[in-house]
Amino acid sequence: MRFVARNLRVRYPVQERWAVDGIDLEIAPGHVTWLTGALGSGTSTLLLALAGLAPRLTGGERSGTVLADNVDVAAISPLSQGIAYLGPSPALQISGIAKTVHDEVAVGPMNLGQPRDTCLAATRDALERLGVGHLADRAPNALSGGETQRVLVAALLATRPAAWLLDEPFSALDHASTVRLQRLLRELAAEGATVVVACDDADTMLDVADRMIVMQQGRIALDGDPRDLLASDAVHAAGAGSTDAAELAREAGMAAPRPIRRADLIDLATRGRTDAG
Amino acid sequence: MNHTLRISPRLFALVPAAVAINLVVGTIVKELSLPVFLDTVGTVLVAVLAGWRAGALVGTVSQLLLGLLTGYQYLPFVVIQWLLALLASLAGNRRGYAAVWRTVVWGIGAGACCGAVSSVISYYLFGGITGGGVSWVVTGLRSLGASQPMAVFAGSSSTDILDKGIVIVVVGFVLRALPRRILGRFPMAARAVGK
Amino acid sequence: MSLADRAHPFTAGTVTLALVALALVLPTTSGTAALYGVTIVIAIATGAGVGVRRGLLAVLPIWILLFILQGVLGDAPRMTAPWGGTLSQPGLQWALSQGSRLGVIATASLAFASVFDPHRFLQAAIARRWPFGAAFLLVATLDAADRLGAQARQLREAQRTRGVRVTGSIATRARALPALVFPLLLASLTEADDRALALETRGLMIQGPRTAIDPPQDRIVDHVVRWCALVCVVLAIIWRVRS
Amino acid sequence: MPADVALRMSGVVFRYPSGPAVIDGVDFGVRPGEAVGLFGSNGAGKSTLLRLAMALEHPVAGSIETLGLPTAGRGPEDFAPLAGFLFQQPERQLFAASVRSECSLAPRLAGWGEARTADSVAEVLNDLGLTETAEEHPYDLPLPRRRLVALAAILTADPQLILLDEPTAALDVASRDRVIGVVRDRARRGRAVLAITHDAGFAHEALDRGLLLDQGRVTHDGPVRDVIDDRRLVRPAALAVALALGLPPGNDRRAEVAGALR
Repeated sequence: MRFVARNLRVRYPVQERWAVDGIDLEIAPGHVTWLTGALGSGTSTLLLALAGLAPRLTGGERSGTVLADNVDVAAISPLSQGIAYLGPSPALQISGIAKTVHDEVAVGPMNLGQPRDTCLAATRDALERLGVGHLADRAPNALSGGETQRVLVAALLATRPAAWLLDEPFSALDHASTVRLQRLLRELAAEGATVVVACDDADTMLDVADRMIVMQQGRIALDGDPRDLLASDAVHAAGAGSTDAAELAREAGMAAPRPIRRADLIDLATRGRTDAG
Repeated sequence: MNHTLRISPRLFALVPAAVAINLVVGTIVKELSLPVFLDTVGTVLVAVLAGWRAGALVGTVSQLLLGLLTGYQYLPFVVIQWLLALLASLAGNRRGYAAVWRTVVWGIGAGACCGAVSSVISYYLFGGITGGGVSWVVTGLRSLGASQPMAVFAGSSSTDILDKGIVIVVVGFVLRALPRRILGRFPMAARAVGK
Repeated sequence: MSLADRAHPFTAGTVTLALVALALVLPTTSGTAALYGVTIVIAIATGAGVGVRRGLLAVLPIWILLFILQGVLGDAPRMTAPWGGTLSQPGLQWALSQGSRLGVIATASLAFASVFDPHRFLQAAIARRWPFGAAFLLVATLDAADRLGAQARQLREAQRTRGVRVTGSIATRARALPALVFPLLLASLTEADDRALALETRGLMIQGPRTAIDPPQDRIVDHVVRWCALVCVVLAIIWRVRS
Repeated sequence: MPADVALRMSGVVFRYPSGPAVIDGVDFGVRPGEAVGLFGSNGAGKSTLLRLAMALEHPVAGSIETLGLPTAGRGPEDFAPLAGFLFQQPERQLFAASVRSECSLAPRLAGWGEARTADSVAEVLNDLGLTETAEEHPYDLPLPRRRLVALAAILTADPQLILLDEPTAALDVASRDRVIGVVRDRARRGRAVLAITHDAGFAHEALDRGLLLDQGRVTHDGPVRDVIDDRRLVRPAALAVALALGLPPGNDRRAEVAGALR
């Protein structure tokens, strides 16, 4: 699914400031696009606009256009157009009508009216692919934050969407689950899905994103290859954060381009030490 | 409730939350063993924020749920929820929540109306008995020689004025302390507090 | 699994509604008293016996008050009571008939509640193409009440760690009310928007036909029982209108 | 009157009625000026330990003293404001109409005068970078800021023992640095901190000591960097470089490592 935004501006009710203030953007399938920026930069609002949820559900105003495969996203319910949106607070997105995690994952296919055996097969595959099969009989309200997040991704996966719009999908995950979701996002893109992820953590997205977009006050400040941008000063200048190693290197006064991985920084530090020694 | 009645997603989210508020606030008050019910805060809140129809819907679903917990013998009192939703919404349109004294006035008015209607219901359907605090008041008045209708009316409306009155005053405090974000999403709330 | 658990959710619902309807329609005291007996038998036979105890607890206070207000303080003609005092003839009659009516309604509904599984009911509603909105609202409300209840318990602890006292004099307890209630209202109103988004993004607002994942079995016996219940009510209405 | 030990647990056993032992014989103490982390997988009993310290739960065996007071027979309100507790999703306990009034609740309930309350609130809001939003409604702030308000609301009554459950969860980087700063500052000023966290960066920068909990028993009690071993928690860059350069514990934080790299 191809997204095209033209002169997109979005504002919330009562707010004078435009949360998204003039964005032209094309997002192609087969890649993972990573949105980042300081608090209030507009990444969440852009995701909501791409999913057709802002302003229809959030209130406020939108000007300009957002097309998904040449259809304006404003009028449609995302899931029925093959768009899977995951919001920032997991617990609020549990359907509330499923007795077990298994039924929770089946909610999407159920609502789309797919044949029963298709629903059950898609549910089984999704549970297995997210590694949450062992939770199948648990009550959806009795899960930890991380488990809830993985179950929600499985629920969206069960509808086999063409596009993924994910807002902070790693926020509650432990290390093992983070690695599993990183791998899944790469696989989904490779299978031809369009994947857009808003995430505050550069280290998590470094090996997942093909394209990095840094937003500032509702506009796109940077758009390029993550590995180049993260090593440069541009990310910090745009108010966003680079990887842990690059930020440490910057605080140590190193000039750009700086090492962005922990191992590279250690090599630099120890080699520097032996040269001097 | 059929397909034609296009209920917005916001109402589908607000109604369950408001019914939950009715039940849970009622439980909190019972746990604090305070002498009131306060089990209609959700109904009044939604009636002000989204109109009396939404408030009535919250009241109706609350009554259906209550029936599952305590039995459907009190189902006829769902009429009180509709009346309260109407009055709460009316108060909202007339800036009734703009100040404490206004909520007290509207609270007493709404309590008296609800009391009157509930006494009619309990008189004809239950002979003035509804169980719970109000009935002991009624029995006391009867034994003092008050006539049956008089006792039932006085008993019901006095407890309802106290209960519904406090609910409207409480909702007044909440509405006046709402963040801009919620006031922006519910224009009727802004009018109710006179902003 | 008791009979009531295995029955189709609509069957248990129809039987309950029928008993309530009969309780409202049947005229004479002997009729409503007999119906109360029948209700108890049905509840116990179908494995919903706990409804009998709960129903009794719910209506006992009403029965006592009915007896005092109608029986003891009722109008003439009076009759001698076994302990020497006098009781009102019509009052007692009314108390017994109204009391048993309420007994039937309370027992039937609480028996139904004890076997009611909201998720099974929702699957049945989807399978029968009922309007999804109504069934969803009921089930989502039960879920919301559970979640808010848990949130209220956590909030009570959180506020106590900030020094809010929830026990003591009535004034102290009343002063605790804002700290124990307002956060729930603010959180609920703020989260209603996020919930609305979730209802949309999980596809719960789609208008099309839905698939029931594991619809409860609707056997022949279920249909028969439902029809019988309906017939009883119709007969009772005709009999009442004619007499 | 700070006790020589802010929190002491000896031989503590806890189980829910007819359930397995969640805490199965725990002995440890937290002294004023110490910032201690509680680590372990989900269900290891971390939250229960924090709740025991605040008298939200009581042990079936052993004894607990919070700020010198046995918790037996007492509730959390008896320890407020000397002990402060930050719950998960702390924003859910806010209800005042402005950040300032929310932060004034605990000091007022503790009977502080207006002036003393105002000073303490001003100081804490400044520490957490919330000064310019003091008159805003907490629910008008984005979620990370609202969480900082909840943290501020328990710090304004100057608790001697600060109990934190995942204090940096769902925070942006800037807010997280604020929390790190406040925890280190309170420890430096002689307060005791006990925090549950899965955030390796926060643990390394803000905490000194690490307690590892496994099935209700403390299996490790030592410098926090021992617990951040790339298996349980991925080491932040600063710690990894510090270990590579052989910097000793206590001299291995971000600022010192940046200096060493220059």
